[in-house]
Amino acid sequence: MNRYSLISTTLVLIISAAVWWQGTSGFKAFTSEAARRIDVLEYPRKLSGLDFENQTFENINFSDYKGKVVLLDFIYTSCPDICYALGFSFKSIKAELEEAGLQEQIQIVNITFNLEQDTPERLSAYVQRYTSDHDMWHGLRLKDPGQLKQLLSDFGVVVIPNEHGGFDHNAAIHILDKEGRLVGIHDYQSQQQIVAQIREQISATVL
Amino acid sequence: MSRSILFFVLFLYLLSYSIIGQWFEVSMVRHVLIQIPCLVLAGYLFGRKSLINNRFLILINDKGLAGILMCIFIGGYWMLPRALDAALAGSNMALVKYISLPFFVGIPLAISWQRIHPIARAVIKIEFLTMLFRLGWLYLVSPNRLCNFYQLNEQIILGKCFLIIATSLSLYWILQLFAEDYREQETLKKNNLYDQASS
Amino acid sequence: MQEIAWTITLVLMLVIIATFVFVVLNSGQVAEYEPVKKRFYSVRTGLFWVLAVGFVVVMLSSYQGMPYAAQHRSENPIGTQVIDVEGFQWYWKLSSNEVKANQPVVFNVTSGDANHGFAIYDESLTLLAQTQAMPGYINKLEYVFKEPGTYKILCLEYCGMAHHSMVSAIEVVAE
Amino acid sequence: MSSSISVIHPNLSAGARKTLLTYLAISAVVFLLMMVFGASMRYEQSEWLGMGPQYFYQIMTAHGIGMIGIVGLAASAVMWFFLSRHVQLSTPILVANLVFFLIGVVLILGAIFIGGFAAAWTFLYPLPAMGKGVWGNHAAASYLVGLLLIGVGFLLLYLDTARGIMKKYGNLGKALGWPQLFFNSQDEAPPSAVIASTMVLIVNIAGIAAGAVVLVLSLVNLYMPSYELDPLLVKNLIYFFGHVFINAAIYQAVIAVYEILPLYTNRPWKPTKVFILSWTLSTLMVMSVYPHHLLMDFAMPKWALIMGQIISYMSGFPVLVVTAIGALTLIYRSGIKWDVTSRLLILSMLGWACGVIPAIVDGTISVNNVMHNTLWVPGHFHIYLLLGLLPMLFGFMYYLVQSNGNKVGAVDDVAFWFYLVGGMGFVTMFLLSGKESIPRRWAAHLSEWVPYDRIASVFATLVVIGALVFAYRFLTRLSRINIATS
Repeated sequence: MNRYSLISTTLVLIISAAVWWQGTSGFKAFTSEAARRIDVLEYPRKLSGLDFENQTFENINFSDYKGKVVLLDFIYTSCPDICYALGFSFKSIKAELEEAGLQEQIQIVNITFNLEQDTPERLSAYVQRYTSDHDMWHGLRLKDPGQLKQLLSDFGVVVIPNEHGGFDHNAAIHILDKEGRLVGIHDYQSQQQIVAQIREQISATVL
Repeated sequence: MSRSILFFVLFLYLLSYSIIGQWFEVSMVRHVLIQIPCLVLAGYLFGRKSLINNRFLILINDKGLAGILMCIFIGGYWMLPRALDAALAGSNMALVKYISLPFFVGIPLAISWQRIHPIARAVIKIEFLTMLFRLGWLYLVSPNRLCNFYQLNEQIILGKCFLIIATSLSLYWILQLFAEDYREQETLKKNNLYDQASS
Repeated sequence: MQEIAWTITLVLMLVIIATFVFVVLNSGQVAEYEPVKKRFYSVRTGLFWVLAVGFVVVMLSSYQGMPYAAQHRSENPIGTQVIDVEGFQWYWKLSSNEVKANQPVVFNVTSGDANHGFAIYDESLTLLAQTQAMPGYINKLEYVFKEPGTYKILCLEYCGMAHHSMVSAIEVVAE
Repeated sequence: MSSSISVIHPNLSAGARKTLLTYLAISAVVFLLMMVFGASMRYEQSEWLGMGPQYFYQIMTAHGIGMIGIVGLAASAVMWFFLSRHVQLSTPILVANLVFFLIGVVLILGAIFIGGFAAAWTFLYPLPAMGKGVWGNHAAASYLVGLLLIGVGFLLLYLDTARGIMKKYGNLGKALGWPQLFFNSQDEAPPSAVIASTMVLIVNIAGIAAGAVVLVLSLVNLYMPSYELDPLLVKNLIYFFGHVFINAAIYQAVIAVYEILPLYTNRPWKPTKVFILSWTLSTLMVMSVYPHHLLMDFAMPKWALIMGQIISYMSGFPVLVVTAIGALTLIYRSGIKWDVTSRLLILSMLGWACGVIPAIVDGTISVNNVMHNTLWVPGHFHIYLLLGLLPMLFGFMYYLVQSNGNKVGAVDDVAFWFYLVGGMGFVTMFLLSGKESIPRRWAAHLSEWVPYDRIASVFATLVVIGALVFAYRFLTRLSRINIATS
């Protein structure tokens, strides 16, 4: 092997390593969903102050939840499958936290991205599937449809309509800390991790 | 002759790039199985036509090592679901895709493939096949969408396509091992570069 | 069944050993190769046909003894006793531990974790029937217990540290 | 007595010679170690040791994968030695295979004896991820990566044999002797070493590719459990790969018999049409017979299982009708020269032929229903391996040791009889235990079964003593091995 080829091979290896390191967040994230999760873990994300209304027609802003740890997911009420799984997962997390006496410290939130169909009434029925406690569990919709893009990009969520009239979207449980910053994103199956992070956030002191 | 190949290359490149680029990218299958291969093929044909005897490239690409590594690593990067998403999310990465696939995958492949050791060539072929099988299988069993911009059912179709392509390709290569006569090929290629490498 | 298998195996292996011993004992004297070759090759042709005929006979007669009937029918006949079996590291979960003798039992066998092997042993520790227990699949094993008594369930697929103590029992009562 | 048997290799380079002898020296040591592991499992079942299940299953895992790996290595050395007389093979690749092998072995041994990994060599999904605190995911990953590296090494070796063979014979079909078989070609058929090597490279490249797919996916599953694999598909791939690899080891080692026995009998053993046909059929059957390991997976398609039984039966034909009879024809009234080499090689033919019988019996679905995963199964494959494959490999080692005038002592003859008697007794006890329904892979046996284990342990000791002498002789005579160039 000649000197020039040695140099070029070394260069190729260095550049490739850099591309892969950068492109996989240090060999940790091979999908953009995983990248999103690692990113918020390392850099808690501030969210825009958008205006919502909930299932009981109250005006809601994320700042209303200040002091509580928020569990949040994105849904549409006619979702046939994944949103159910998310819902039941919330229910079971809620039960576990209630057993530990922590129900005062948390807020559960479903945000719809289907603004055309999901009225507060439908959101109310949706929440009713899992609980009758409409204070602790909110179904939210944006008041201004023009802000949807902002909302989704804040969270890094992508929604694409599918051929059955529904949507494909990131199925994950998001955790906001007591300051309203996005600090965690988890698979809905990993209840242990979720509960662990919630406990950690509850015990964290607010600066 | 040479002009028609260059036109074909340009055609492939424009096919992938222009307005129809959008049409490829809305479908995961078309994106992965048509657009990306087209971009690589454009680079490959251009490289075979115009760069294979380039003195400088031969000098810095002894035994095809640098080129084949670049082709593997950069090509491998574009197999990541995350890279596909990135290409769709912002225009910067889209541009990177249009440049890197022909120039950093197709061309290196063209100028290196005949220069690398025949055993390395066979290993790469087999690794490529098993990678297709693995990816196909993973896409079929993954409970989650791997790309945020594509639906789960498209991912499953792509997984099946991978398995079909891998199966057909292995059958084709196996048949080749029984049908062709490699003695004649060896003598024909006597003055080719890679023969020295195998001794 | 085990006795037959053992006897056939022993006899055939002894025939092979005897052939080898015979040839080895007759290896000292030197003879022309061609006639030897001719003789052995005609033996070979004979052996081929003997084996081929044996092959067809055994293949046809063994078709009846295959244990797959329950797996491939859509519904169990009336009167079939059904037991759901699930293997775990390292215990068996059976929906019932009691069955009646002389009536078919179908075991729906699966696993809750790793692969296991579901095997029925009688009181004298003879293996009567078995199937694999695999996560995500149900293997249907049909068996008719002839005699009342206590039968053992043993694990026959390696499944980790306590594989050998993964034992359970079934009580077979008279009709 | 005629003059000594000649060991000739016209073009063996010093580097290749050294590498091959290293292959065999490592093999001799590992054979012995793995036999001690095997014997210690029987001692444990005899209640003579008190190692407990954790060590037992670790040793069981090590014995299984260790033996499969090392016979693969030793057998490929046999193949390389004889094949390189006919085609040009690459010594650097021979070395690379050994390097990959050793790195893999370190990872596997670390996984087992440091990480506590004990999911059996078969690593059936999802057991590697379910160590239940006995082993962790990293130990399982180390095992899988180790196996993958060993696979890569062998892949390089077989690709090189493929390249060498195709360069000389044109393509794989021609190297298998198809022009002679199907087109009545009057050209001389390729030598048996080439035919056998071609068969082996075909099946092993396919096997290793399947193994590489399943190993990587098992690794993905270890760290990302939400990617659930289909356990039945994984099982199919693992048994395909395992079955092919261990069978291929026999088909490589048997080249030693084809090449060496004619020297002892002064009779030629040339590939005939029947010989070529049987190797072509074996190529197909070795790849399609593996479902006979899945006969108790009722969820498998029924046709696959019936095919498993039919091909199990057919696989016996080439061995019994062609190879065994071929060997006997060669010996009968030949005035064969008797020494440890020729005895071992003839024992190997006997072992291979005998192993067919219990294999076919167990491959019968109705028998499998009461025999599968009893000690009958190790019974049948120990006949193949302990009495068939290992004698081929030890025979090859003695062939080299006794090269061109070197002699061995009477102790080697005694060791042969220890090995023969011990081996036969040992495998018979396995079969008898299988008949008595004793399960395989149990760390502790019920008291009813212990007497069988004790008799087996005595026989196992004899085998180990015999093998100890074989290994000792080979290692101490390494430097005196004398390979002539003409």
